[in-house]
Amino acid sequence: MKFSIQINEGPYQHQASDTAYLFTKAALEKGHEIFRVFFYHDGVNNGTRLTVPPQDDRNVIKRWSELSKQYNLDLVLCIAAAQRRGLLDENEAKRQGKDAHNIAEGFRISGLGQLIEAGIKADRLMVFGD
Amino acid sequence: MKFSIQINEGPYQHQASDTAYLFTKAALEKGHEIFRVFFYHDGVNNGTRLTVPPQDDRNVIKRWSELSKQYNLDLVLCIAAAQRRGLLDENEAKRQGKDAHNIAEGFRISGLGQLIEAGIKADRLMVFGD
Amino acid sequence: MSEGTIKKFLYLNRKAPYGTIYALESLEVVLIGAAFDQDVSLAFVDDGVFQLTKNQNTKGIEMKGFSLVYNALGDYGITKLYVEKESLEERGLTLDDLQDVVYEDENDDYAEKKSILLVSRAEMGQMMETQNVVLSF
Amino acid sequence: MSEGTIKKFLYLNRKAPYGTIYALESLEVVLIGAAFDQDVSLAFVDDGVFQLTKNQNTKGIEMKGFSLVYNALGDYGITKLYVEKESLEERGLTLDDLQDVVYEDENDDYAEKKSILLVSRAEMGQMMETQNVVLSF
Amino acid sequence: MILHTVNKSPFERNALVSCLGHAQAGSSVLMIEDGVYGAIAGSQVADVVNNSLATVKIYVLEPDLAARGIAKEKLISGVQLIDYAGFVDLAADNTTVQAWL
Amino acid sequence: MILHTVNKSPFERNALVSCLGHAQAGSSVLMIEDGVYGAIAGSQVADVVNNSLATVKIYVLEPDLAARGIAKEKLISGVQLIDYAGFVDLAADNTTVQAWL
Repeated sequence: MKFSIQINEGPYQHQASDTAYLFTKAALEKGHEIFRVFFYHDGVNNGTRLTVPPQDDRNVIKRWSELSKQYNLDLVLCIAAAQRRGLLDENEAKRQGKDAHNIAEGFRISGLGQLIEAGIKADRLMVFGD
Repeated sequence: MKFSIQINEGPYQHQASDTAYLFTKAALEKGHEIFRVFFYHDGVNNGTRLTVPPQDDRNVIKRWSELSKQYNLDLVLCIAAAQRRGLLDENEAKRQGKDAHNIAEGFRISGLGQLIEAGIKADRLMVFGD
Repeated sequence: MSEGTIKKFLYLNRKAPYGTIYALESLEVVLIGAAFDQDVSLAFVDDGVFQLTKNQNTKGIEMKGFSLVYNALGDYGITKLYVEKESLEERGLTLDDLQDVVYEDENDDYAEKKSILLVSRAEMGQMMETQNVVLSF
Repeated sequence: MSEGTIKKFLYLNRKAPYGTIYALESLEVVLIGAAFDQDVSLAFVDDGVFQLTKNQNTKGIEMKGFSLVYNALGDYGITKLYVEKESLEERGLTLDDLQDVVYEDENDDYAEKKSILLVSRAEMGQMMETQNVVLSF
Repeated sequence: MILHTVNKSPFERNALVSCLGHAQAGSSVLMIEDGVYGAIAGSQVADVVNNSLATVKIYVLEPDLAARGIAKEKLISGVQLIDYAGFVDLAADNTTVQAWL
Repeated sequence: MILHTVNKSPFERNALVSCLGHAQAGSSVLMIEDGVYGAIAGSQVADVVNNSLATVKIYVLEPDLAARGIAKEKLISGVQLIDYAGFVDLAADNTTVQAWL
């Protein structure tokens, strides 16, 4: 079965990204396919490579990057939500005249159409948020 | 009278930072002093210079930077909260071995002791959050 | 479902506007989603009914108002806005407190029709069961 | 208030742990704040009482558990944990469901004493009125 | 006395009801952000608010009310409207401010 | 049929009660995150949950329950415990998943 995942909250503040991660991992381990993980609202904050969580805590961002690598996951940050909140890749930084970018490995930035497509193409859309 | 302000949520997702800003501005315009604005939890996300909000919307971050300049406001991001969420100044970026930093003009990063001090030194502590 | 199939998309709106961004960013998805030719419904349940109040004026809080966008949804082919009666009543509201959202029916000589469908909680629950994809805000 | 004055600091905890970070980051402030020699009280009201449950095991959700830190607060001189009776009852809990938080009273030959003060809603409201600085989480 | 602030809709969360359950006679409660919906007459929580008005002063932040399109005529009588300057005054005039987040 | 997910404490927010008010007979409700508190017997919302059990299947995500230190013995009888693998199965076995955020 094909799942799409939507995440509406950033790392650490809410459990949404943790739950989504554990659900996604469990689905993959059962042999299901993950069509896409779409990060919306504050969810885009899951895509920053600048975090330095405490050493005795989980690294929410790194965990997504690694899962993406292992299973070739499509991790998409909504561009409109990302712009509001200060998440940029190299291209966006150039285009917006910003002097730095902060997107983590395995994530890409794209439009809201990717969320609709995720809803159309997958058998189930799972939403995790506040 | 001396006020301190605590902000617990990031820009745009919650109204907390907007309300805190309008309260702070109103207090300053009435001749009160703002001892410190302390950004905690997701509130640290108010301190990123990488945001590009829609042109027809307010720029929450820039507004804080400008108010800080006008009134010499002390805008402090909690270091522990900032590390979890990927907010860094140049020093922190170096110390943590990160290749970029993203803190906006007028903000500084410091410890939680600054919040306690803000509570002790001010006549009133105002908390804005979710 | 095969590629060309039209899915029933439900946008479930349960939050008030302005206090959080969910209502605004939900509307942004609806507008983008309209280009995908799916069968779209919007549900306004619980505090979601506050999104549709008349006379919203955000000048004093310096935020972008977006309530007029609901009335433009008809132009995007989005004409089913389910509003829950019990949710209104619990909040001391009636339909008169809401905008009069309308659309022009191109299948009926562009007659102006109401987009807001006032339904009971029981009907809302039944409508939910007919959907394929639910986006919650 | 002059420089040397001790203020009454209240940490108002109204949220459950783990679903959001407020409980954990509140505790981090409490620990740092302990160095400032103020008169500190913690209030556990509404879902805040869930922070003190026994036997929290976070292994299955891969988050850092922090419930044992409450029992270490006594070592930081924080010995007043007000827990609201009505909040427990509404949630189907009794004091037996909570940890037995204790401290050693250095003014009483290090006798072990209870840090948890079970109070009624009315008493909690009165206690709140005696505070100078309230940090809400 | 305490100035209590409530920024949540009383239909979504328990903050307002909990606040009113703790507020002592003579204290003040200010509804801001989505909290302003608590001032609507005839709602599910209007009775609780009305009863509290006997001992507690209740204020609503007018800019937040206007943003949400709630007409003044719809409010519980006895609830007072203030602007941001009034919010600052309330915070100064009370001895402590307590947020019900 | 729908799998409804509820991730909020029913004592703080109205999500669980609203969900149960809309869930049709035969559908499933899964409590996750702070939503698991809704399964505690003898609480303020236990009657609503109990009544729903006549027509709706109610599940609790066990890892979230364990994290919060709520013993299985404290749960409303009839509520079923599942793990993340069971969560995936529930999502697959129902035709739609609806989150009550």
